[in-house]
Amino acid sequence: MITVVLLGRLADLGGAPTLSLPAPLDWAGLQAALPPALAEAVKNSRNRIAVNGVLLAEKTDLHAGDGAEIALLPPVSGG
Amino acid sequence: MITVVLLGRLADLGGAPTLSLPAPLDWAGLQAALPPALAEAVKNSRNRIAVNGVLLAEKTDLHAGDGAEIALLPPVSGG
Amino acid sequence: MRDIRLLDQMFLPGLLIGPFTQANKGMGGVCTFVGEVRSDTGVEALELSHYEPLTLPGMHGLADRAFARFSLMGLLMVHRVGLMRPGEPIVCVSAAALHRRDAIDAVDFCMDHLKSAAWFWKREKRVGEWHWIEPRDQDHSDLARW
Amino acid sequence: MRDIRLLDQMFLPGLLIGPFTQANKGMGGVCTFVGEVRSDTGVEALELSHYEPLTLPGMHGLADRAFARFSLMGLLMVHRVGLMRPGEPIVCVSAAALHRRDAIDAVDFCMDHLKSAAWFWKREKRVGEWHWIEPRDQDHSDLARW
Repeated sequence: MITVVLLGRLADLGGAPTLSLPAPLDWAGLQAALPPALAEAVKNSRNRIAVNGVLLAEKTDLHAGDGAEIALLPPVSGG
Repeated sequence: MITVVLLGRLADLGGAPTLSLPAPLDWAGLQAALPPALAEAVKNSRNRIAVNGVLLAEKTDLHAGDGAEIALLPPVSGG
Repeated sequence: MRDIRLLDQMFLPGLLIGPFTQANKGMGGVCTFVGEVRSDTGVEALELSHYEPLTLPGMHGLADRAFARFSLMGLLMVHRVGLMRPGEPIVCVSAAALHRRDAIDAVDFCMDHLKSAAWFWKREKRVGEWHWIEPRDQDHSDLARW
Repeated sequence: MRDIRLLDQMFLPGLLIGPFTQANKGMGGVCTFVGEVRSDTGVEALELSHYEPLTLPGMHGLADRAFARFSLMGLLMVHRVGLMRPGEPIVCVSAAALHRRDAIDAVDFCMDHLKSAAWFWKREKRVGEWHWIEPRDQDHSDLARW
Protein backbone atom coordinates (compact mmCIF):
# COMPACT_ATOMS: atom_id res chain seq x y z
CA MET A 1 0.00 0.00 0.00
CA ILE A 2 0.93 3.63 -0.52
CA THR A 3 -0.11 6.35 1.93
CA VAL A 4 -1.27 9.56 0.30
CA VAL A 5 -1.06 12.55 2.70
CA LEU A 6 -3.38 15.43 1.81
CA LEU A 7 -2.36 18.85 3.06
CA GLY A 8 -4.28 22.09 3.47
CA ARG A 9 -7.44 22.45 1.43
CA LEU A 10 -6.66 19.23 -0.43
CA ALA A 11 -7.53 17.38 2.80
CA ASP A 12 -10.97 19.00 2.62
CA LEU A 13 -11.26 17.99 -1.01
CA GLY A 14 -10.26 14.39 -0.23
CA GLY A 15 -12.54 14.21 2.78
CA ALA A 16 -9.68 12.83 4.96
CA PRO A 17 -6.09 13.71 5.84
CA THR A 18 -4.74 10.49 4.32
CA LEU A 19 -5.75 7.92 1.73
CA SER A 20 -4.39 4.42 1.16
CA LEU A 21 -3.90 3.36 -2.44
CA PRO A 22 -2.51 0.12 -3.88
CA ALA A 23 1.16 0.14 -4.95
CA PRO A 24 2.84 0.88 -7.28
CA LEU A 25 1.79 4.29 -8.58
CA ASP A 26 3.11 6.47 -11.37
CA TRP A 27 1.67 9.86 -12.42
CA ALA A 28 -1.07 8.32 -14.61
CA GLY A 29 -1.87 5.72 -11.97
CA LEU A 30 -2.20 8.32 -9.22
CA GLN A 31 -4.61 10.44 -11.24
CA ALA A 32 -6.70 7.37 -12.03
CA ALA A 33 -6.76 6.18 -8.40
CA LEU A 34 -7.67 9.51 -6.76
CA PRO A 35 -11.28 10.65 -6.32
CA PRO A 36 -12.17 12.85 -9.36
CA ALA A 37 -12.08 16.23 -7.56
CA LEU A 38 -8.66 15.45 -6.10
CA ALA A 39 -7.38 14.10 -9.42
CA GLU A 40 -8.37 17.38 -11.03
CA ALA A 41 -6.67 19.41 -8.27
CA VAL A 42 -3.32 17.61 -8.46
CA LYS A 43 -3.07 18.47 -12.17
CA ASN A 44 -2.99 22.18 -11.21
CA SER A 45 0.62 23.38 -11.35
CA ARG A 46 0.15 25.27 -8.04
CA ASN A 47 -0.25 21.96 -6.23
CA ARG A 48 3.00 20.03 -5.73
CA ILE A 49 3.84 16.39 -5.01
CA ALA A 50 6.46 14.95 -2.67
CA VAL A 51 7.46 11.29 -2.41
CA ASN A 52 9.01 10.19 0.88
CA GLY A 53 9.65 13.80 1.82
CA VAL A 54 11.28 14.78 -1.49
CA LEU A 55 9.53 17.29 -3.77
CA LEU A 56 9.14 16.20 -7.39
CA ALA A 57 10.43 18.67 -9.97
CA GLU A 58 8.01 17.16 -12.52
CA LYS A 59 4.90 15.26 -11.54
CA THR A 60 5.53 12.85 -14.41
CA ASP A 61 8.64 11.75 -12.45
CA LEU A 62 6.33 10.06 -9.92
CA HIS A 63 7.26 6.42 -9.21
CA ALA A 64 6.11 5.19 -5.82
CA GLY A 65 6.45 1.63 -4.59
CA ASP A 66 4.93 -0.31 -1.70
CA GLY A 67 5.28 1.52 1.65
CA ALA A 68 5.96 4.88 0.02
CA GLU A 69 4.37 8.12 1.26
CA ILE A 70 3.04 10.52 -1.35
CA ALA A 71 2.18 14.03 -0.16
CA LEU A 72 -0.13 16.33 -2.14
CA LEU A 73 0.78 19.92 -1.30
CA PRO A 74 -1.24 23.02 -2.12
CA PRO A 75 0.52 26.44 -2.08
CA VAL A 76 1.53 27.55 1.40
CA SER A 77 -0.62 30.22 3.00
CA GLY A 78 0.28 33.84 3.51
CA GLY A 79 -0.14 35.38 6.88
CA MET B 1 27.34 83.03 37.22
CA ILE B 2 27.10 80.75 34.22
CA THR B 3 27.63 76.99 34.49
CA VAL B 4 29.65 75.48 31.66
CA VAL B 5 29.08 71.72 31.31
CA LEU B 6 31.91 69.85 29.60
CA LEU B 7 30.99 66.59 27.91
CA GLY B 8 33.08 63.65 26.73
CA ARG B 9 36.74 64.31 26.13
CA LEU B 10 36.20 68.05 26.69
CA ALA B 11 35.73 67.23 30.37
CA ASP B 12 39.22 65.70 30.33
CA LEU B 13 40.56 68.79 28.59
CA GLY B 14 38.88 71.09 31.11
CA GLY B 15 39.98 69.01 34.07
CA ALA B 16 36.46 69.00 35.52
CA PRO B 17 32.90 68.17 34.37
CA THR B 18 31.72 71.76 34.98
CA LEU B 19 33.19 75.25 35.19
CA SER B 20 31.64 78.42 36.60
CA LEU B 21 32.20 81.61 34.65
CA PRO B 22 30.96 85.16 35.29
CA ALA B 23 27.87 86.28 33.35
CA PRO B 24 27.16 87.46 30.70
CA LEU B 25 29.00 85.59 27.96
CA ASP B 26 28.97 85.92 24.19
CA TRP B 27 31.12 83.89 21.76
CA ALA B 28 34.18 86.13 22.13
CA GLY B 29 33.73 86.27 25.91
CA LEU B 30 33.47 82.49 26.22
CA GLN B 31 36.68 81.91 24.26
CA ALA B 32 38.49 84.47 26.39
CA ALA B 33 37.19 83.00 29.67
CA LEU B 34 37.95 79.33 28.94
CA PRO B 35 41.34 77.73 29.69
CA PRO B 36 43.45 77.95 26.49
CA ALA B 37 43.23 74.25 25.49
CA LEU B 38 39.44 74.31 25.88
CA ALA B 39 39.15 77.65 24.06
CA GLU B 40 41.03 76.09 21.14
CA ALA B 41 38.79 73.00 21.17
CA VAL B 42 35.48 74.89 21.11
CA LYS B 43 36.58 76.66 17.92
CA ASN B 44 36.67 73.27 16.15
CA SER B 45 33.47 72.89 14.09
CA ARG B 46 33.08 69.28 15.29
CA ASN B 47 32.44 70.55 18.81
CA ARG B 48 28.98 72.06 19.35
CA ILE B 49 27.49 74.43 21.91
CA ALA B 50 24.09 74.32 23.61
CA VAL B 51 22.61 77.03 25.82
CA ASN B 52 19.95 75.92 28.30
CA GLY B 53 19.50 72.66 26.38
CA VAL B 54 19.18 74.28 22.94
CA LEU B 55 21.88 73.66 20.32
CA LEU B 56 23.29 76.77 18.67
CA ALA B 57 23.24 76.75 14.88
CA GLU B 58 26.14 79.24 14.89
CA LYS B 59 28.50 79.66 17.81
CA THR B 60 28.53 83.41 17.17
CA ASP B 61 24.84 83.34 18.21
CA LEU B 62 25.94 82.70 21.81
CA HIS B 63 24.39 85.08 24.34
CA ALA B 64 24.18 83.65 27.84
CA GLY B 65 22.99 85.57 30.88
CA ASP B 66 23.22 84.96 34.61
CA GLY B 67 22.06 81.46 35.63
CA ALA B 68 22.37 80.06 32.11
CA GLU B 69 23.88 76.66 31.41
CA ILE B 70 26.29 76.38 28.50
CA ALA B 71 27.16 72.85 27.33
CA LEU B 72 30.24 72.13 25.25
CA LEU B 73 29.58 68.99 23.20
CA PRO B 74 32.17 66.95 21.30
CA PRO B 75 30.94 64.59 18.52
CA VAL B 76 29.00 61.61 19.87
CA SER B 77 30.85 58.31 19.93
CA GLY B 78 30.28 55.36 17.65
CA GLY B 79 29.70 51.96 19.13
CA MET C 1 23.83 28.09 19.42
CA ARG C 2 21.29 26.85 16.93
CA ASP C 3 17.78 25.98 18.05
CA ILE C 4 15.17 25.13 15.40
CA ARG C 5 11.81 23.79 16.55
CA LEU C 6 8.22 23.12 15.64
CA LEU C 7 5.99 23.33 18.73
CA ASP C 8 2.46 21.99 18.97
CA GLN C 9 1.82 23.69 22.32
CA MET C 10 1.52 27.32 23.46
CA PHE C 11 4.95 28.79 24.25
CA LEU C 12 6.27 31.85 26.08
CA PRO C 13 8.88 33.62 23.92
CA GLY C 14 10.63 35.07 26.98
CA LEU C 15 11.38 31.57 28.27
CA LEU C 16 13.15 30.78 24.98
CA ILE C 17 14.94 34.09 24.46
CA GLY C 18 16.40 34.32 27.98
CA PRO C 19 18.40 31.07 27.74
CA PHE C 20 19.22 31.77 24.07
CA THR C 21 20.74 35.14 25.00
CA GLN C 22 22.64 33.57 27.89
CA ALA C 23 24.01 30.88 25.56
CA ASN C 24 25.61 33.42 23.24
CA LYS C 25 28.19 35.05 25.51
CA GLY C 26 30.26 37.87 24.13
CA MET C 27 27.77 38.87 21.46
CA GLY C 28 27.13 42.49 20.51
CA GLY C 29 23.38 42.20 20.22
CA VAL C 30 20.36 40.04 19.77
CA CYS C 31 17.37 40.81 17.57
CA THR C 32 14.11 38.99 18.13
CA PHE C 33 10.83 38.95 16.29
CA VAL C 34 7.74 37.42 17.86
CA GLY C 35 4.64 37.09 15.72
CA GLU C 36 1.27 36.67 17.36
CA VAL C 37 -2.04 35.48 16.03
CA ARG C 38 -3.75 38.75 15.17
CA SER C 39 -7.05 39.63 16.73
CA ASP C 40 -8.72 40.42 13.41
CA THR C 41 -12.43 41.01 13.58
CA GLY C 42 -14.25 37.75 13.90
CA VAL C 43 -11.25 35.43 13.94
CA GLU C 44 -11.88 32.90 16.69
CA ALA C 45 -8.98 30.56 16.06
CA LEU C 46 -6.16 29.78 13.66
CA GLU C 47 -4.97 26.34 12.70
CA LEU C 48 -1.59 25.73 11.17
CA SER C 49 -0.92 22.38 9.57
CA HIS C 50 2.50 21.23 8.47
CA TYR C 51 4.07 18.23 6.75
CA GLU C 52 6.92 17.23 9.03
CA PRO C 53 9.15 15.65 6.31
CA LEU C 54 9.23 19.01 4.48
CA THR C 55 8.52 21.64 7.12
CA LEU C 56 11.32 21.00 9.61
CA PRO C 57 14.00 20.38 6.92
CA GLY C 58 12.79 23.62 5.28
CA MET C 59 13.42 25.51 8.54
CA HIS C 60 16.85 23.91 8.92
CA GLY C 61 17.72 24.78 5.32
CA LEU C 62 16.71 28.39 5.96
CA ALA C 63 18.86 28.44 9.11
CA ASP C 64 21.81 27.15 7.03
CA ARG C 65 21.32 29.99 4.56
CA ALA C 66 21.10 32.57 7.36
CA PHE C 67 24.33 31.29 8.93
CA ALA C 68 26.02 31.34 5.51
CA ARG C 69 24.83 34.85 4.70
CA PHE C 70 25.25 36.67 8.01
CA SER C 71 27.91 36.59 10.73
CA LEU C 72 25.84 34.99 13.46
CA MET C 73 26.69 33.57 16.84
CA GLY C 74 23.31 31.99 17.33
CA LEU C 75 19.93 31.53 15.71
CA LEU C 76 16.66 30.52 17.34
CA MET C 77 13.73 29.70 15.06
CA VAL C 78 10.57 28.38 16.65
CA HIS C 79 7.22 27.97 14.92
CA ARG C 80 3.91 26.90 16.34
CA VAL C 81 1.70 24.34 14.61
CA GLY C 82 -1.80 23.21 15.53
CA LEU C 83 -4.67 25.22 16.95
CA MET C 84 -4.03 28.75 18.22
CA ARG C 85 -6.14 31.55 19.66
CA PRO C 86 -5.74 35.29 18.91
CA GLY C 87 -2.91 36.77 20.96
CA GLU C 88 -0.91 33.54 21.14
CA PRO C 89 2.65 33.60 19.78
CA ILE C 90 2.97 31.80 16.45
CA VAL C 91 6.60 32.40 15.53
CA CYS C 92 9.77 33.50 17.29
CA VAL C 93 13.04 34.16 15.46
CA SER C 94 16.03 35.43 17.40
CA ALA C 95 19.53 36.09 16.08
CA ALA C 96 22.62 36.85 18.14
CA ALA C 97 25.64 38.46 16.49
CA LEU C 98 28.70 40.54 17.21
CA HIS C 99 27.22 43.30 15.08
CA ARG C 100 23.75 44.77 15.13
CA ARG C 101 23.28 44.76 11.34
CA ASP C 102 23.83 41.00 11.12
CA ALA C 103 21.37 40.30 13.94
CA ILE C 104 18.60 42.53 12.56
CA ASP C 105 19.09 41.48 8.92
CA ALA C 106 19.15 37.78 9.82
CA VAL C 107 15.79 38.05 11.61
CA ASP C 108 14.34 40.05 8.71
CA PHE C 109 15.69 37.48 6.21
CA CYS C 110 14.38 34.49 8.15
CA MET C 111 10.93 36.03 8.60
CA ASP C 112 10.68 36.91 4.90
CA HIS C 113 11.72 33.40 3.87
CA LEU C 114 10.05 31.27 6.54
CA LYS C 115 6.78 30.97 4.68
CA SER C 116 8.38 29.93 1.42
CA ALA C 117 11.11 27.76 2.98
CA ALA C 118 8.92 25.91 5.45
CA TRP C 119 5.60 24.47 4.37
CA PHE C 120 2.66 25.62 6.48
CA TRP C 121 -1.03 25.77 5.68
CA LYS C 122 -3.20 28.18 7.62
CA ARG C 123 -6.90 28.30 8.14
CA GLU C 124 -8.99 30.66 10.21
CA LYS C 125 -12.19 30.03 12.08
CA ARG C 126 -14.73 32.82 11.59
CA VAL C 127 -18.27 32.58 12.95
CA GLY C 128 -17.69 28.90 13.60
CA GLU C 129 -16.48 28.12 10.06
CA TRP C 130 -12.96 27.31 8.89
CA HIS C 131 -11.51 29.20 5.91
CA TRP C 132 -8.16 28.50 4.24
CA ILE C 133 -5.86 31.51 3.91
CA GLU C 134 -4.45 32.16 0.43
CA PRO C 135 -0.91 33.41 -0.33
CA ARG C 136 -0.56 37.20 -0.21
CA ASP C 137 1.19 39.41 -2.78
CA GLN C 138 3.14 41.12 0.04
CA ASP C 139 5.04 37.86 0.60
CA HIS C 140 6.41 37.96 -2.93
CA SER C 141 7.54 41.59 -2.67
CA ASP C 142 9.20 40.78 0.68
CA LEU C 143 11.19 37.99 -0.98
CA ALA C 144 12.21 40.23 -3.87
CA ARG C 145 14.11 42.43 -1.38
CA TRP C 146 16.90 39.88 -0.88
CA MET D 1 2.28 52.29 24.55
CA ARG D 2 5.32 54.53 24.49
CA ASP D 3 8.13 54.01 26.98
CA ILE D 4 11.34 56.04 26.55
CA ARG D 5 13.93 55.85 29.32
CA LEU D 6 17.52 56.51 30.31
CA LEU D 7 18.61 54.08 33.03
CA ASP D 8 21.67 54.47 35.22
CA GLN D 9 21.38 50.95 36.64
CA MET D 10 21.76 47.46 35.15
CA PHE D 11 18.47 46.24 33.61
CA LEU D 12 17.04 42.94 32.44
CA PRO D 13 15.52 43.35 28.95
CA GLY D 14 13.06 40.51 29.53
CA LEU D 15 11.49 42.37 32.44
CA LEU D 16 10.80 45.33 30.13
CA ILE D 17 9.71 43.40 27.02
CA GLY D 18 7.22 41.14 28.81
CA PRO D 19 5.02 43.98 30.13
CA PHE D 20 5.54 45.94 26.87
CA THR D 21 4.25 43.00 24.83
CA GLN D 22 1.31 42.54 27.20
CA ALA D 23 0.46 46.24 26.93
CA ASN D 24 0.03 46.05 23.14
CA LYS D 25 -2.93 43.71 22.81
CA GLY D 26 -4.05 42.74 19.35
CA MET D 27 -0.72 43.40 17.68
CA GLY D 28 0.65 41.21 14.91
CA GLY D 29 4.21 41.14 16.10
CA VAL D 30 6.93 42.67 18.17
CA CYS D 31 10.54 43.14 17.15
CA THR D 32 13.19 43.73 19.79
CA PHE D 33 16.85 44.55 19.61
CA VAL D 34 19.03 44.29 22.69
CA GLY D 35 22.61 45.53 22.44
CA GLU D 36 25.17 44.37 24.96
CA VAL D 37 28.55 45.71 25.90
CA ARG D 38 30.85 43.61 23.75
CA SER D 39 33.57 41.53 25.34
CA ASP D 40 36.32 42.88 23.11
CA THR D 41 39.81 41.87 24.07
CA GLY D 42 41.01 43.89 26.98
CA VAL D 43 37.86 45.97 27.54
CA GLU D 44 37.24 46.01 31.28
CA ALA D 45 34.42 48.54 31.42
CA LEU D 46 32.46 51.01 29.35
CA GLU D 47 31.23 54.37 30.53
CA LEU D 48 28.48 56.24 28.77
CA SER D 49 27.95 59.88 29.63
CA HIS D 50 24.96 61.89 28.48
CA TYR D 51 23.66 65.43 28.73
CA GLU D 52 20.14 65.08 30.03
CA PRO D 53 18.73 68.31 28.44
CA LEU D 54 19.70 66.99 24.98
CA THR D 55 19.82 63.20 25.32
CA LEU D 56 16.31 62.41 26.53
CA PRO D 57 14.59 64.96 24.21
CA GLY D 58 16.66 63.43 21.38
CA MET D 59 15.25 60.00 22.18
CA HIS D 60 11.71 61.38 22.35
CA GLY D 61 12.17 63.17 19.03
CA LEU D 62 13.38 59.92 17.47
CA ALA D 63 10.34 58.11 18.88
CA ASP D 64 8.11 60.79 17.33
CA ARG D 65 9.73 60.20 13.94
CA ALA D 66 9.35 56.44 14.26
CA PHE D 67 5.64 56.76 15.12
CA ALA D 68 5.17 59.17 12.17
CA ARG D 69 7.01 56.92 9.72
CA PHE D 70 5.76 53.45 10.68
CA SER D 71 2.39 52.09 11.74
CA LEU D 72 3.22 51.25 15.33
CA MET D 73 1.14 50.24 18.30
CA GLY D 74 3.95 50.67 20.77
CA LEU D 75 7.59 51.65 21.06
CA LEU D 76 9.99 50.93 23.91
CA MET D 77 13.38 52.65 23.83
CA VAL D 78 15.65 52.21 26.80
CA HIS D 79 19.30 53.22 26.97
CA ARG D 80 21.80 52.71 29.75
CA VAL D 81 24.10 55.45 30.95
CA GLY D 82 26.93 55.25 33.46
CA LEU D 83 29.42 52.49 34.07
CA MET D 84 28.85 49.09 32.43
CA ARG D 85 30.72 45.80 32.30
CA PRO D 86 31.07 43.56 29.21
CA GLY D 87 27.93 41.45 28.74
CA GLU D 88 25.59 44.00 30.30
CA PRO D 89 22.70 45.28 28.16
CA ILE D 90 23.26 48.83 26.95
CA VAL D 91 20.24 49.42 24.72
CA CYS D 92 16.83 47.85 24.18
CA VAL D 93 14.45 48.95 21.44
CA SER D 94 11.17 47.13 20.96
CA ALA D 95 8.40 47.94 18.48
CA ALA D 96 4.93 46.42 18.40
CA ALA D 97 2.85 46.65 15.24
CA LEU D 98 0.02 45.02 13.39
CA HIS D 99 2.44 44.13 10.61
CA ARG D 100 5.86 42.56 10.83
CA ARG D 101 7.54 44.96 8.39
CA ASP D 102 6.62 48.01 10.49
CA ALA D 103 7.92 46.39 13.69
CA ILE D 104 11.25 45.28 12.19
CA ASP D 105 11.84 48.49 10.21
CA ALA D 106 11.02 50.68 13.22
CA VAL D 107 13.62 48.89 15.37
CA ASP D 108 16.17 49.10 12.55
CA PHE D 109 15.39 52.81 12.06
CA CYS D 110 15.62 53.63 15.77
CA MET D 111 18.89 51.73 16.20
CA ASP D 112 20.44 53.45 13.16
CA HIS D 113 19.37 56.89 14.40
CA LEU D 114 19.80 56.55 18.15
CA LYS D 115 23.44 57.57 18.16
CA SER D 116 22.86 60.68 16.08
CA ALA D 117 19.52 61.63 17.68
CA ALA D 118 20.54 61.13 21.29
CA TRP D 119 23.82 62.50 22.58
CA PHE D 120 26.02 59.91 24.23
CA TRP D 121 29.76 59.86 24.79
CA LYS D 122 31.46 56.52 25.27
CA ARG D 123 34.78 55.62 26.74
CA GLU D 124 36.36 52.25 27.32
CA LYS D 125 38.67 51.10 30.06
CA ARG D 126 41.58 49.02 28.76
CA VAL D 127 44.43 47.88 31.03
CA GLY D 128 43.18 50.29 33.66
CA GLU D 129 43.10 53.32 31.33
CA TRP D 130 40.10 55.11 29.90
CA HIS D 131 39.94 55.84 26.14
CA TRP D 132 37.25 57.86 24.36
CA ILE D 133 35.60 56.10 21.44
CA GLU D 134 35.51 58.05 18.16
CA PRO D 135 32.59 58.07 15.69
CA ARG D 136 32.69 55.21 13.18
CA ASP D 137 32.16 55.46 9.42
CA GLN D 138 29.64 52.58 9.60
CA ASP D 139 27.26 54.88 11.47
CA HIS D 140 27.12 57.28 8.53
CA SER D 141 26.45 54.52 5.98
CA ASP D 142 23.70 53.15 8.26
CA LEU D 143 22.02 56.56 8.28
CA ALA D 144 22.29 56.89 4.50
CA ARG D 145 19.98 53.85 4.17
CA TRP D 146 16.89 55.81 5.25
